[in-house]
Amino acid sequence: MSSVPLFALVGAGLFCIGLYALIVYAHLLRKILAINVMGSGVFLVLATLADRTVNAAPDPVPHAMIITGIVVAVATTAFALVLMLKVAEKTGRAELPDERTG
Amino acid sequence: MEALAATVSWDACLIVLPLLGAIACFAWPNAAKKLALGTALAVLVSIASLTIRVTAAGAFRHAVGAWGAPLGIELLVDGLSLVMLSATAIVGLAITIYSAGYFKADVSSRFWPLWLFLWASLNALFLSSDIFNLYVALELTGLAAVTLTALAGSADALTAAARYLLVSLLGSLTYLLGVALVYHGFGSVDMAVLAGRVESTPVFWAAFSLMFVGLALKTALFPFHFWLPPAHASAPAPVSAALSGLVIKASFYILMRLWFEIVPADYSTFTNFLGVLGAAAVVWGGLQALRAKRLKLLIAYSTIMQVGYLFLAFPLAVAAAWRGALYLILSHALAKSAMFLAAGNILYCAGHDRIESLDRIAQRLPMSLAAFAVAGVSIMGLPPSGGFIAKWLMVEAALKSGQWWWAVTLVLGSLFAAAYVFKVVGYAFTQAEAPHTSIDVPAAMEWAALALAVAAVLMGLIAPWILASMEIGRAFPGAAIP
Amino acid sequence: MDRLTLVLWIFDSVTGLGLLLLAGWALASPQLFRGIILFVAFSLMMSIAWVRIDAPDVALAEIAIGAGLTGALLLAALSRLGDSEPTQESMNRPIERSYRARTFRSLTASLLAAVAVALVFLILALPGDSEGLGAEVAASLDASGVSSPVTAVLLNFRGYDTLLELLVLLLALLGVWSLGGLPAQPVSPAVLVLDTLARILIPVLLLSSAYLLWAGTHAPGGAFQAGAVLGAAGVLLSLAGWQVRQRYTGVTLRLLLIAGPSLFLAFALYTIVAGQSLLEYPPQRAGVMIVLLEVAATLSIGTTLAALFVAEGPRNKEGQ
Amino acid sequence: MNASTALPLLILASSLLPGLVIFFLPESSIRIRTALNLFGAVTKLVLVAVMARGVLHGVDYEARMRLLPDLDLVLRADALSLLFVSLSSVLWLLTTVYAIGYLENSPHRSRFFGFFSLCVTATVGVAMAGNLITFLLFYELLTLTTYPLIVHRGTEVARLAGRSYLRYTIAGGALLLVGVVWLSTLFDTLEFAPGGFMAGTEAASRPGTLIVIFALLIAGLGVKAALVPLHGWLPKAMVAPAPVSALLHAVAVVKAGAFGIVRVVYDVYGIEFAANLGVTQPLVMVAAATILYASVRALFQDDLKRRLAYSTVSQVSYITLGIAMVGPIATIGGIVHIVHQGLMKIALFFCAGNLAETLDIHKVSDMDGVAHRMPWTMGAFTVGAFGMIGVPPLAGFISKWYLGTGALAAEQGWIVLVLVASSVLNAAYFLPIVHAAWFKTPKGKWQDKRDRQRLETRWMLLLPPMATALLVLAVGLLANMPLSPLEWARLITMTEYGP
Repeated sequence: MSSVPLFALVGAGLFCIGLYALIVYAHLLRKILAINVMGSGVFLVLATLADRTVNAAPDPVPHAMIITGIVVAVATTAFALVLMLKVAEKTGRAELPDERTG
Repeated sequence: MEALAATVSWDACLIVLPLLGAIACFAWPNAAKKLALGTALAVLVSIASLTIRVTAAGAFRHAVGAWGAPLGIELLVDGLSLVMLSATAIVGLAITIYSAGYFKADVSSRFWPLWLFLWASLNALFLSSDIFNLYVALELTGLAAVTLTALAGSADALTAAARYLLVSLLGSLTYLLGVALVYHGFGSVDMAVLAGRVESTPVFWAAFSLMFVGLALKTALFPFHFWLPPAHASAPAPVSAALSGLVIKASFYILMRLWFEIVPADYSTFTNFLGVLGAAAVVWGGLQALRAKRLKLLIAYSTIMQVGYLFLAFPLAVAAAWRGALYLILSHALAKSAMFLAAGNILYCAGHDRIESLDRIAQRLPMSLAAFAVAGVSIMGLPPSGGFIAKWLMVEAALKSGQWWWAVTLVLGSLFAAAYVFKVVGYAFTQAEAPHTSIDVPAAMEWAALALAVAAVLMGLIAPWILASMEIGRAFPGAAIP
Repeated sequence: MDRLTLVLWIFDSVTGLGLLLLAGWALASPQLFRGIILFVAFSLMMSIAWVRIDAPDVALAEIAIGAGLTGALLLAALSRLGDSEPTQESMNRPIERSYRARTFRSLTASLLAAVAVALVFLILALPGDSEGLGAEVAASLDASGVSSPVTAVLLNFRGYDTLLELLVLLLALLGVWSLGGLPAQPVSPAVLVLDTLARILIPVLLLSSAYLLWAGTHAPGGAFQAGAVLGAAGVLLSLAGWQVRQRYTGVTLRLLLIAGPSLFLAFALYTIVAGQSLLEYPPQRAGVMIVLLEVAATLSIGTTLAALFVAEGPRNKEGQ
Repeated sequence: MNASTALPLLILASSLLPGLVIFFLPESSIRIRTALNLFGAVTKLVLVAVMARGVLHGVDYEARMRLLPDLDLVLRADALSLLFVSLSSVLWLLTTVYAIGYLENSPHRSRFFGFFSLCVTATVGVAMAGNLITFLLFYELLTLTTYPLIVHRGTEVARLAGRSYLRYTIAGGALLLVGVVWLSTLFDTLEFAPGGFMAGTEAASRPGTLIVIFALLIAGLGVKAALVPLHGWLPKAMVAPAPVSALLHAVAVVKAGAFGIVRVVYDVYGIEFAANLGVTQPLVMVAAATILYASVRALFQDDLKRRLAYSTVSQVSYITLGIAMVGPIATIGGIVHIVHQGLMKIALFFCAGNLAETLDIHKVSDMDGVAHRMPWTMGAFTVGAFGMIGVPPLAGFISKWYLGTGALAAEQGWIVLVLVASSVLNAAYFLPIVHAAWFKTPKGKWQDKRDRQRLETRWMLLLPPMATALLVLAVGLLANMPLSPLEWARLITMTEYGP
């Protein structure tokens, strides 16, 4: 399949877009979204390249790894969101101080 | 019984037992303290048995699920992992004993399962030989560390925890991207298999750079250190001890493993760059520690400085330097934990840790101040402490390889360390006005801090044994000392 | 290039471009609410991509977890954030426009663009003939006890990863609870509609969960997807204003949460004491054991995900 | 473990263990603490006597422990270490007695005596160190254990003095460390040996490197030995309680520095090798400059302890001067001065402490007529001061005689001028004190203090200065008797220069 590496390239793009947002935006919710986008990018790179050999079943190992990664991502996202709410509750804003250092 | 002891895989016990302990603590919060202490002892027995086995029979690999690499995951038990596991066990035991007195009832029931999770994940990490499994272990470690940091509950702690979480996730994702490229470049995630396949191609170096950046973030190498001081300074004291003493070492350990096992050759531009970052960390951490107004912040900056030392081993590139770095990891684990525990006692007693008001507290807690000072001996690298052995080995490596400027950095670091340690210790002797109202500190908490500190100093006296142990199964790379 | 290939290539390109655009749009959206909706759309499109790269298991996981649960979590968090942050403007504060801030942003952007270009070149440079572990998995599949390769990897070949991953999930919940949990979600006004919907959907979800679990041994599906669907059922119930009876929120809840990890660990402990390799299945009983583990894992995953959504602290006092 | 291994360890333990126990004693258990202190000090003295006897009979005392794969920690008793060990154990006993009397009723005595014992342990360790790394270990331990003694009073001045002390000594320690590590990369051994371990080795052909290392080592040691310009901490450290000052000046810190210089010049480089490298002459110059500069500074100090401090700076450099002049006679003078300066200076500090403790006198200008109130103390002071000036037959005379004749023998006549000038200056800053104390009419507030006791002050304060003053007299009078410090110094010099 000639199109296969394409999604790997998209994955790399997603990683960089997510990283940019993580660095530039101050709001924690946006940062959490950014981390998720980055994660998707990494998973795409991991999976896409598993499928390069023509006429053979795709390599299941990366798929299993991605499922692992997706579960880890949802777990950390859930925790991060609650942490964000607690930060907002204590400080009045869902942001981190001195953003520029990050 | 003996037959059982011979067949039991103690390495797996180091992972499974604390996990079971964590779950049991979660299921029966009322018994959590006893369960945790029991788990700590069980882990200690396991590490002792494992040490005996490895010392007698050498390093070995453990194929999880009996599949073996590259299909399955393998655990690797050699001197390097053994040394890390032992340090974790010793510091872990002290933290467990300390925490039994430190936390109030309501926080206590939340603390124990999280702490045992952290301990288990560190053990899992030090045992793994599979770079994807290491990713999962890293996530587990990071998440446990963040939840523990947030346990303090203050605005500072929550903000620091949020920042720490984001950095930690960013670090693991970057690392994972590197893993993805390695897998696709070389078709395996097992280090031993990769060692045979990896070539010095652009793909490999890109993958390694990604993994490196991810791990350096988690290790808080300058300039990725920004998240560390607030997190380590605002976490509960026993947590700070674990974070500074153990958690940041975990990512550095992976870095060391990768460097030893699969990185094909040394590139001096790259390693010199790492050395420069390390030197910058030494200077920056030292200056900030001197400026710090709060004790725990000072200790946190000291950690940044000590991390800087570790990265000097890359440009030194001789086996002695790596031995020194590993020795530093060990002695720093003990000494820094002792410092944080001592600071925790002060905080517990006085309700604050402002350095300029320490004189009022010092009189009430001479043992904790002594623990801080004794740990300081190792942090400063004065003989006969473990820190001294580390510094000796690294300075020797620097002079022997003709790179005297790294020796200057190391010595400069010691001077910084002396300055900030004595900035604190000086207050132990000044005459204080009438002391504040204060809370009595349980004796176990004071003893835990002092015991770790004394261990850090005495560690220097068993150096031949430790040095021989750390290279079981794998000699460190780089030229031997001529 | 035949026509089908061309069509697929165009389809893939559109999907890929769509992913990039949706991601950028979601992150840059001035309103967080819209950002989250766009993110959910992004996740759905991701699952299309997963199908296109022959990863149906991942596609299922992505729909259930990435789009469904993550979306629900994000929206719930946003609605709770509204309580503590009165002004919409402060929350969606436009990004700073000072000279320094702009310089910083453009520097970051150009640096990351360079990284992206480098990554693209590297990916293109990857060897095309790297085989991965497909062949090894296929060779050992018969001995694994299941016929779905992904499940074989997850539960058997790399079962240890999965154990740790279950623990990550549990740890996240512990973390949420250790933060003190959150106050109960305000019941939404549309509760009646939701309630009716829930009454219809819950049985469907439970059924799909069971199906996914059963299918996992030989086809796409498995404990994670099944657990995610189960969790979704819990989320739906919670949204509809259903409350779990107090007597089930103590020990019972805890036991459900730890069922999967505990069974896994008990198995691990057994192999340790028996002097075997860690998590080594007896070949003839591997299939049964994997199903058992999956059932327990599904229950725990579902409960944990639902509990993460509810995010109320544990009710220790009543529980004991 | 046999006796020859155990003895050095026991000597260390005799002060280490009591020290560690004392830390944990409650403030109020005075008797146990006193008993432990005296028991430790007496035990050490006895053990040292046993060891001295053994060394005379040719027993080789050595305890070894592996520190690094290629480095040992070594404790060994040779003639030079025995000289220093004996000095420290004798003076430790006396100082302990003095300190018990001096600190009666003051706070934090457990802490004080704990560190006091550790400090002596470190000194004894320095003395018995058999190689450079062992020396370094105890040298740094000495830094750490004296710091709490200097800041003991807990005042702001004390804190600042402590800080200054640390700045100098920690930096010095760092230089020393670099020097030692560097040497270890060049040579197979770091063990002290008569004649040094350098001559004839491969690395000996790198004079540039060796000179740099020598500078590093001397700079590191010179801090404690208070070589100008590294002496700044010493006058400030005067805020410490009198027994600490006494110990610091006579035995522990400055002497450890001077002793280290002896070790480096003789047992690391070897005197001939060092002379050929051309490093001894600069050392002589520095020592001479220190002697003159510090003597001049001493002239202008009105604070008695500060005057004594500058005097120490000057007198300790006699040791360096003697050993750096290449020649056996001067060397004898330098080495014997390790003992002589210790005895004289400790007597003077005990006396100064007595004046401060009994009559609250701190300034030279308040001392008029004080000898009438405290004749015994001032008697001891006078002996010490005359000794310093070099009046025969006191200890200082012996040292100066050997130094002077040694200088002539080494064909460095100008040093005699330095010695003469120094003696004149010594006289100039000591004689007025002695004169004022004995012959001037009493004045000052101290006269109001009632003389309540039969003795002029507590016996525990009086005995140590008397004893040391007697020793000052004895080592001078009996200099040619067997076992006198001078004879030991001769013995040591013989081994270094060969028969």
